[in-house]
Amino acid sequence: MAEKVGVYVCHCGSNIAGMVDVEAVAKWAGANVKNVAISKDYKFMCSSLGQQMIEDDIKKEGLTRIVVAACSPHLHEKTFRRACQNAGLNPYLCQLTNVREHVSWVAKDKAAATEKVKSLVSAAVARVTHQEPLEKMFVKVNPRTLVIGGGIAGLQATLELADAGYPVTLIEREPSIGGHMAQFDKTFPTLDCSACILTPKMSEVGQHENVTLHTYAELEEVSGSVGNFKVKIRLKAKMVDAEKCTGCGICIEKCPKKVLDTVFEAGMGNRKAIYTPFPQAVPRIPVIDTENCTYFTQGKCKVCAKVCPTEAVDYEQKDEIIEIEVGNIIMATGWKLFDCERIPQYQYKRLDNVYTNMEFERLCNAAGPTNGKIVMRDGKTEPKSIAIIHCVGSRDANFNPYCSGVCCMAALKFGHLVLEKTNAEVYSFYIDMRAPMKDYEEFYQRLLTEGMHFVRGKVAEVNNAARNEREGGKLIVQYEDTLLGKQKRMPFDMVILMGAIEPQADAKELGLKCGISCSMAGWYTERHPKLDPVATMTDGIFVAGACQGPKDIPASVAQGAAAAARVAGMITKGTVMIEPIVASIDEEGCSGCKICNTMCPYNAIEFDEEKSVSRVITALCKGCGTCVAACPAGVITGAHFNNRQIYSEIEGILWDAQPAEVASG
Amino acid sequence: MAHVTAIKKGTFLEQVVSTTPNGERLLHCMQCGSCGGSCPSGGDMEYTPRAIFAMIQTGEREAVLAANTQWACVSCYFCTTRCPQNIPITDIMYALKRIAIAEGTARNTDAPALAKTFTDLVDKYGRSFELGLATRYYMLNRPLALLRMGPMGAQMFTRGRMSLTPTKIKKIDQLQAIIKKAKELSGKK
Amino acid sequence: MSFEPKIVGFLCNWCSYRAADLAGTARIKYPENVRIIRVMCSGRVDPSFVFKALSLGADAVMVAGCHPGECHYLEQNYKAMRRFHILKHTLRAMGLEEDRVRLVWASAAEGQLLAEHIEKFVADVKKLGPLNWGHNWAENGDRLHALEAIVKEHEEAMEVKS
Amino acid sequence: MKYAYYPGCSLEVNSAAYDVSVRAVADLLGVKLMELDDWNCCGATEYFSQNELTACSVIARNLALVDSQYDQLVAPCAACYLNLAKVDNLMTEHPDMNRQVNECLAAGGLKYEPGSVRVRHILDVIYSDIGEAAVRDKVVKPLAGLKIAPYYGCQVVRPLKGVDDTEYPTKMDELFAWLGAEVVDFPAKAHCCGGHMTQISDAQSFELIRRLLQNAEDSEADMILCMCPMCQLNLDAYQSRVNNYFNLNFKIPIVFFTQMVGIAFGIDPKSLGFGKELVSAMPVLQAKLNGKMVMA
Amino acid sequence: MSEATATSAKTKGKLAIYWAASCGGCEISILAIDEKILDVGNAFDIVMFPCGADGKVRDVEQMPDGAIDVCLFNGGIRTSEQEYMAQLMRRKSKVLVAFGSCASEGCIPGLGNMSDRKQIFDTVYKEGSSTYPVNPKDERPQAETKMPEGTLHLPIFYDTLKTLDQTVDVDYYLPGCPPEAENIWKAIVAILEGKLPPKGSTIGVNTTVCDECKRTRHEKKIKKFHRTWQIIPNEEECLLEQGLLCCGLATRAGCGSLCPQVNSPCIGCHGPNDGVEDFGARLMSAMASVIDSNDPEEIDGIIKDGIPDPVGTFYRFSLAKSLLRRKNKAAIAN
Repeated sequence: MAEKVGVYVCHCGSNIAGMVDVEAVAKWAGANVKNVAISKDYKFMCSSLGQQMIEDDIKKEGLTRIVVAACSPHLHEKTFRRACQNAGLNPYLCQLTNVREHVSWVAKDKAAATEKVKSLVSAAVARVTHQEPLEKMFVKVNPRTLVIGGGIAGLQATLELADAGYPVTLIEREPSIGGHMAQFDKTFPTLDCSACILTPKMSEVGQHENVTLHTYAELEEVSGSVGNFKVKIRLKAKMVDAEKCTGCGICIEKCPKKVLDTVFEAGMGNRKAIYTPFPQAVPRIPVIDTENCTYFTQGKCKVCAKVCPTEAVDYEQKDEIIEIEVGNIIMATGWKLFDCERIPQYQYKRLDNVYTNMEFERLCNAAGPTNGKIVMRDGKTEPKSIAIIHCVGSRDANFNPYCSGVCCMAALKFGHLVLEKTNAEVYSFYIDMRAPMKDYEEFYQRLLTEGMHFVRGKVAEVNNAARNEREGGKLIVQYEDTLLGKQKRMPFDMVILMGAIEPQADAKELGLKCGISCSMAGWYTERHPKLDPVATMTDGIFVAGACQGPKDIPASVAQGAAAAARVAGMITKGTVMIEPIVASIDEEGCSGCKICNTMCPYNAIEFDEEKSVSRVITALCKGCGTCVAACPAGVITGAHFNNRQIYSEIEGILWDAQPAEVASG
Repeated sequence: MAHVTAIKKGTFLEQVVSTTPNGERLLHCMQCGSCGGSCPSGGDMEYTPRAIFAMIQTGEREAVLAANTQWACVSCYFCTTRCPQNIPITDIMYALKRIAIAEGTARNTDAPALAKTFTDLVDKYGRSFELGLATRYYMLNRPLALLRMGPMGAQMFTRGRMSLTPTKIKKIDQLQAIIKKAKELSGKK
Repeated sequence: MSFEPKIVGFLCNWCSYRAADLAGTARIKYPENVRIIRVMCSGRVDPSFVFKALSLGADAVMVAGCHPGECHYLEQNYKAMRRFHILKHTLRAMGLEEDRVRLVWASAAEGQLLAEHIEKFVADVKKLGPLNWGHNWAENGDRLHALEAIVKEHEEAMEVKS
Repeated sequence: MKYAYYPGCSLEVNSAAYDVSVRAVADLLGVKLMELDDWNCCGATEYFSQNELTACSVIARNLALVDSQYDQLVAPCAACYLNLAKVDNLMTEHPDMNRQVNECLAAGGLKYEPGSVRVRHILDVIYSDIGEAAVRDKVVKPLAGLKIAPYYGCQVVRPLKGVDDTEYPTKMDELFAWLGAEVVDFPAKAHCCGGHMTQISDAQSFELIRRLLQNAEDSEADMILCMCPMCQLNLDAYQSRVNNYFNLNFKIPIVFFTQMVGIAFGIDPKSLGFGKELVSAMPVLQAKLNGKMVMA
Repeated sequence: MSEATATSAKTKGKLAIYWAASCGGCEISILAIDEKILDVGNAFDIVMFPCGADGKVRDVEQMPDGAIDVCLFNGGIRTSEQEYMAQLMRRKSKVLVAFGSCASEGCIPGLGNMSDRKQIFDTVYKEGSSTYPVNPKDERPQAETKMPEGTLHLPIFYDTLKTLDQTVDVDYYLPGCPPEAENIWKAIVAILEGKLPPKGSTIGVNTTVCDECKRTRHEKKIKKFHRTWQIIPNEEECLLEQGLLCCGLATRAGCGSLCPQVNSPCIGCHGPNDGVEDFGARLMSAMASVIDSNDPEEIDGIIKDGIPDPVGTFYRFSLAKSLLRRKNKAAIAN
């Protein structure tokens, strides 16, 4: 049966009509394009009158297919599908072809633009006649949410959801929640104590009736899709039975093995082989670091087991994999510090008194290895001069082109702490001082008056090749004072490198497990950088905090709360719609060659061993069509983008370029 | 290369960028000063490279070509490897030297004369000839310095480190043909 | 009139199609020669789409997707890349100029880049001239003549009453 | 192991010690260096400041002369090394440059395919291709008790990355550790000697030389080892003038690193070119190496 | 249906078997139905079978249109005479079957589409070792030769081999090079019984060789393609997984996976499944998809090293039927 296609060419005011002869296109389509029953042009197709016109024509003229030549489908596809639906036509029998963004706004020549529109209309008509009615699918949303990462963003998201009455599972790979914020002493610009504001949140999470907390746990595998994810979590063996442990801490106290703590103490202090990262850890259950524990490395010791009053130490404990079901996932996996050794001219690790920002955080921290005393590596000498070097590994095409955002403020905070705690002179070497958020500029002004020195210039090198007495034994910072246009050298006792904030080393790998992508730099890609900053391209997966880009504490907290709000919305609604643009396999024709199974990154194609055929799990399919293109037997169909539809579109789009002569006849 | 189109034709900036391989990186300069800080001759420069870049961008052609910056450059490449924007700074210095020599705007330096004397000898023999270079260059440009060089030159002789005659390569014609062609081609540009 | 190539562009829904949208929104001008077909992913592009377009008279084909490693569907553009290489290998053997099919990457933010790719591609195809693949199938002029000669020879025998 | 060898002009005369010691050491290590027939000057930095295409073409002639049986060309001089490698890179990355340079080469009946010759520095060859075991194997006179300051200079380690760290190179340090020497921490090890600036400005160049000598002395080094003829010349031949200029009294021998490798391998000092340095190395060698060193 | 019904058919139909550009294997395959050929003889009058029975073109020409019940036409169309015969047989037959790979897809003669007439003639009449001493003046066949007795005609030779359906309307296709005797018999029975599928169908099953292949298979990832002489494949596992370019995964089943059974990769003679527009494209797409690399240079290397002749690999049987049909004439050296 021949289809009756209605073609509607939009003027979009003068947006399209200014560059395309829309009337001519409409006339041409009506007269020349096969299956076109009606062809019209109209001022604004997306207006209610435009939509009404389509609805009326469907009803009155019995149109079976609709083509609208207007703007991008990303803008108005839904609008015209809705109009069709209102008129009783399946919405997937409507095709919107983009003649504004792709033609009128980019074209230079009206005649050529008009011809291009003709070919796009011809393609759309050819395609739409082969389109098939599709039904939208709805799935239920599991109210439980998985939050990955127990830093401040993850904690905030967890609490928002838990307080709203929804169950949350929070996983954290370290033995305690708290994240980087737990390592800090003070927070800018208010200078309130980090622990004072963080620890109450940590214990709230630890005790919340709606929160299931797994520390020392990592994500193993995610399957399923929005509403119904299945998640496998590896609970790493703590070697301590959480049920029996009271958190008394005597095992830690008695453990004879000291280990350099490169995580929480950033290499500035020690911990024991059985440990909690810090005293206020949540949960308070210690873990045994089996790589360093004497019992595990040498076969004897067992002091911890001997002293434990509840017999909680269990050397036989093994990693355990649990499986949970959740409706949504919030990624709050945070960041890692740039490896400052990668910039050899700053001599980190080669010269003793060059520090990273995280090392200096611990040095300042009242609960840190020096009890908050700012001293040099010898552990006793107070520095008389300190240089703070900005942009170490950020704003640098050799490492990370982006600005880490928070380091300028952190440098000001360091400056303040140095001036408060010591008599040292403190210099900040910056390229641009960035202080854009609330009260930040004021903080900068405050440091100007507190006596911190500011030099505009990226430090060229830190060296110990003294040229004179004054430089002898010092760390010499060589730079250009760009405001004076002069090269200078200045000797210091201590240098602090403001290392860049980088994505976690395994960010890409974890993203792949969850089905979300990363930017070139490795930050998780949000659905829209401005209008949808917490959702991702994968429905049901949200991002919060610095895993999406460098962020300070207030921004991380805000994003954690925002992600939680989005998830809460989904849970409240109860169901979620899934596009019916999915692949399907004709089992009759499938010979079980297993080409397609490897193709799908979402594991949406299962193999039925008994029948020796592959089958698409519709709920998991995202509709990319890669398996369709791969199927050697041609028995996989991609709904709404099947071969017939695309071939027709190609035929239509080349309507004016048919081969000059076909040999037969 | 896509962004080169943003440079206005006929400007000094365009001249510098188009004569330096990867010169368009210059547009990324953020005036951080790591070049000026790194330079072993930084203290002797009237303008640091960073300042020169700002001047190129604003079209201060005369001042840039008269500056001693490019002549103070010792080709140590510290600025280049440290530049956070991957600007080929040393190569830009060469470009500035070329432009200045071509336009005769170099002042207060004997570097162009040294370069000319050196390459004339290579053009002629195919290899460098130090005694020739020393005598010709110093006689013409730094006669007093030649006197101070005396004792050192004598020591070099006695230790067999200076030759009285130049070495000429066998196929000097071939080299000269190549050089001739190169000059011809670059003349066309 | 100068040669205006007809080019079919297969653009992925998430990156390149949106890059083309962005080029429009930003009013970046580029030649009208590329006619865009939207596919969900560059991984959907089957070599037969390219053959189809070329056999139907396209002078060139462009396939555009997200940058490698940034696919909306995680890694499907790598599959597009693999297919594209095998496709080019075959097309070379079929005597098609290397440059008539091109795979480019443009993210949703790279409207400018996509426009540049198109501009460059159109210019390069113009240099190659028209493809006109259908002409390959035409036989030389004496085919009809020869057929007629056979018919004529057999004419007498064919005179049968039905 | 076979390599094509490009000595460069300096090694012909003013730094013959480098040439003879490179050849002697290579020979002992089983490295065959076949000198490029009829090579020409690399132009140092001088062509580049006049005409880029001429500079590249003059250099490319040498690359084009490499016989097809060699795919690696060893250049001990830092400027030669950089120029050869840089032009190969330029031609590889910029098709336009490749076309033009080859047009010039064609005028001399030559042709060069970018990437077909890998340019190497002798330090990298000894360190990477020969390696620790083979080097240690040849040591007959360990340099125990000798404190050396390894001086890398600029153009071998910058701007091309790959031979060693661009800021704090260590391959020479390691090599001399294998030979038993005490390698001092020499923070200025990759700083600039002033290059051709000695020919142009005393004030500027002498200060650069002073800094290096000062830093070596502060590090208590017995001698500075060079891997570039220009560095050796500036630090050695100008040492007395620097002393006069600043009223100082440096007396630090400056020799090529291959000369000291040769010593450790038991080659006699004369055939390594000792005696050509202006600040004599013999007193140090005799004092530190148990008085065993005698000039033949 | 029993064989008895076939043989006891009362009214005898008329059967024609014609060959155009093909090797003769199809005819041998027909004869290989063994004694059943007698049943065919019982059921049909064979009116035309140039290599098996007597029958003149003239006789066929004199038949009324549609007088032949079934024509099994094998071979592609390479000359004007073949084109004429295709038209004739079409006109005279009720059912025209493109019999075997050549008629359906062009098959090996179709690979001649990588050349043109001139190149083929050069090879045959000039460069061929057998013709060289015989043809010193480099003479070529002429369509017309004037002789004192009058003008002599030879069919003209085309640049491009066409499939039967690119020449005339075709009712059914029978795949295979040659079609297996068993399948031929099944098709004949179906015709006799009038149990034919819709017009345009390929008579046979609509799955691929993998369906009949007993080898074990896993998810596929390939780092290197081998040619058959380079490795001795394991007899248990999927040949493609071992790096052999086995076409079985895209090729219509029905042969009982003949080649893989004897440890040799399927070469694709049965053509594609229903609805596939371009057999080679399907193969290419599938094989490229499982190349185990994301690095463009490595991918290129794997492809170029492993598949030196992509057209001969992917289009060994189907070049003439493919979307592009032939090599670009402009690129054929003169």
